[in-house]
Amino acid sequence: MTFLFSAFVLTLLVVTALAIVRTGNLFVAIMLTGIFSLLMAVIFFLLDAPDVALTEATIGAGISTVLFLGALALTGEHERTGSTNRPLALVVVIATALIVIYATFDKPRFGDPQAPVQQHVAPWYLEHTPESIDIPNSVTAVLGSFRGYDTLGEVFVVFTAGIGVLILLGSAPAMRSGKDRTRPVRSSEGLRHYLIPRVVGRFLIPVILLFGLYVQFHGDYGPGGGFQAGALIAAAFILYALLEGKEQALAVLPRQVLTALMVGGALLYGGVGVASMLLGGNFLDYSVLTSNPITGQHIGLLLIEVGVGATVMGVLLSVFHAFAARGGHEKC
Amino acid sequence: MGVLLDAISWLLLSLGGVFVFIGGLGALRMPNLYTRMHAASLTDTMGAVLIIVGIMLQAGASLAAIKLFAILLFLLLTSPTASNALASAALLAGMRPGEARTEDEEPGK
Amino acid sequence: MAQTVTESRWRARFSQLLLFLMLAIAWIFWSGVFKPIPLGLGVFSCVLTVYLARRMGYFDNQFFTLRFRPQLIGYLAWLTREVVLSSLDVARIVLDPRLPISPRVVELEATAQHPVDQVILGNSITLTPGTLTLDVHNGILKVHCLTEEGAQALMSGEMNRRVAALRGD
Amino acid sequence: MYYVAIIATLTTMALALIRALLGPSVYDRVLAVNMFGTKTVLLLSIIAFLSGRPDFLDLALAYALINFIGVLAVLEFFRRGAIRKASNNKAGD
Repeated sequence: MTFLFSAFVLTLLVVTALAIVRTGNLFVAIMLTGIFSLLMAVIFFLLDAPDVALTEATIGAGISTVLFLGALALTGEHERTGSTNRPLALVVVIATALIVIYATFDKPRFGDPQAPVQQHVAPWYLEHTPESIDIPNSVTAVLGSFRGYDTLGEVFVVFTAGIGVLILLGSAPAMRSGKDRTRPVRSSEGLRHYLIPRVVGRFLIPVILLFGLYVQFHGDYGPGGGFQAGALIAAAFILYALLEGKEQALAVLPRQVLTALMVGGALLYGGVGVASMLLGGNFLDYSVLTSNPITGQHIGLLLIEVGVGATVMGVLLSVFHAFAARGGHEKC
Repeated sequence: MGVLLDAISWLLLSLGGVFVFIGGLGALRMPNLYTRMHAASLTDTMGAVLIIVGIMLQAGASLAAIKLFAILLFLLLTSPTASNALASAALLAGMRPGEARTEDEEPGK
Repeated sequence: MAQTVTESRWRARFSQLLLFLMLAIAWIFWSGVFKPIPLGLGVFSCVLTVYLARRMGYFDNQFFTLRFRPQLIGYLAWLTREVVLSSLDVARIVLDPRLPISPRVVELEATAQHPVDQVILGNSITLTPGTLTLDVHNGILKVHCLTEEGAQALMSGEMNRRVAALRGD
Repeated sequence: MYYVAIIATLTTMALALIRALLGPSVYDRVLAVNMFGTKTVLLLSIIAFLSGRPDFLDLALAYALINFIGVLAVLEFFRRGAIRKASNNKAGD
């Protein structure tokens, strides 16, 4: 039955993807991308990967639409039909697709117990999670501890992406510095005149914040962790910025704080690694952090997850504000 | 008692499925945006309530039931809000509710 | 003057405590893990959320009065009945091959004065299939109705009156 | 019996997708995305329960909480567009 459902959802996914390629209206493409993301989350869920599905949910449900719309406000509505060589592009795509399809013939069948991945590392991780880390969610154990290097790399990828966007957009229309924060905020900002979104949004913001923190600290027990939590908390602040205007949002969390979160998170992650080296272990070997290796693992995981969350949240909000600052420039 | 509870929950789940489907059908059949939103709200309220209450009966008194209740509560808060925001956006762009059909128009131009 | 300042500060403190308690209850029900470290983190999270809410200006004015009103239960029961009845109506319309709709827009003046009550009214109208709140402005609700009968039922003002009665105490 | 609800939800997702493809206006597409979001919440709740792991309900909860931010962003986008258009018209006079 799961197979049938997956096949159906995958079909919808292909239809959506084709429609995204076909449409010339970029706004429509953004909306279809939202549907694509929802379908991806369902697929991940059906394939029993709730951690990934939660990431897709938190990023795809709100934030990516907001960021895409922010980018769209800076450009035109319509795709420019370029003078590119279409037949050549088609040939390249078809050739690549054929190669990829050919390569899949060598892959083991879906869920095959004899597949190499089920024989070597995966059982080792599952076996050693209870005895050396002792947390219920082995995905977090693998991400945070066994393969801590990879996650560190991912954090720096996010960090670099954030820096890149800030270099491209960040120097835009000078935001007012902290001194003249007392200037009255323009009343035209945000959705203040829309009573229903404003009241419901105000009610939900603390709930979303708390849920984000819950996801942050419960990565050990269920799906979740720093990436998803960072996105959820960023979503709460983006909601606030939409409702009350971006200047009000910047007064709550100034740019300097966002930059500090972005840098501090990455530094915290690396710092835990260095600390474990200084205490006589390997880089990112949390067992040496305290006298009891398992407690050390718990503390190490907690700290690096906080680092991941801070970086992700800082980057997402900085990017959002960079776009919003550009978009707001034209109208005044 | 258990059998009765199962029967009720199955009835609710099936009814919820029917309402969700009718709502989807209505969103296709209705002539313009605002009338389609009425059909969509059918799936958002009746469909969602019936299905989630159906699962809640299966869950019994557990943390899962409370989480499901939270999901239902937030759905019932956010979905009318989203509908209202969408209707406001459409009104803002000058889409008149009275028109029988709405043409494909470009946003923000 | 000084007295009112301290009074409003106490009221703000009380609201903060109430928000903290609500968040703590939510945390316990979501988490279901009763070990010292997660519980400690829970307390930390709730405090952080209340702090951020304060920075966002949640307690500066009395926009939200966190107060349980017993009338709410009666209202919810009535609303459920309305939703079920109008859902059946809309379902019948959708399944009818002739699609008998007569859409129209009506304007309804909210009897309730408080913005939160007006939002409750607006969202109740949207939740009821067949009626859709387009806009709320200065206490006037612009409502799109799927059928003529729906518009008349709305204008008879039953829901309006019940929402206005919510705050009466 | 979960399957009835799952199949109905999936079918409605397909119907919503058709609405998203047909349009005709951009708002119809936003409506379709919104419908899709609610259907995803329902689907995830059912599957989480069907597969016997209710702690996965966190996902549905996350969607239920933040899915409407996208629609609010759409409203803000059009509001800004309308303001920009108005100020351009004024400048043109």
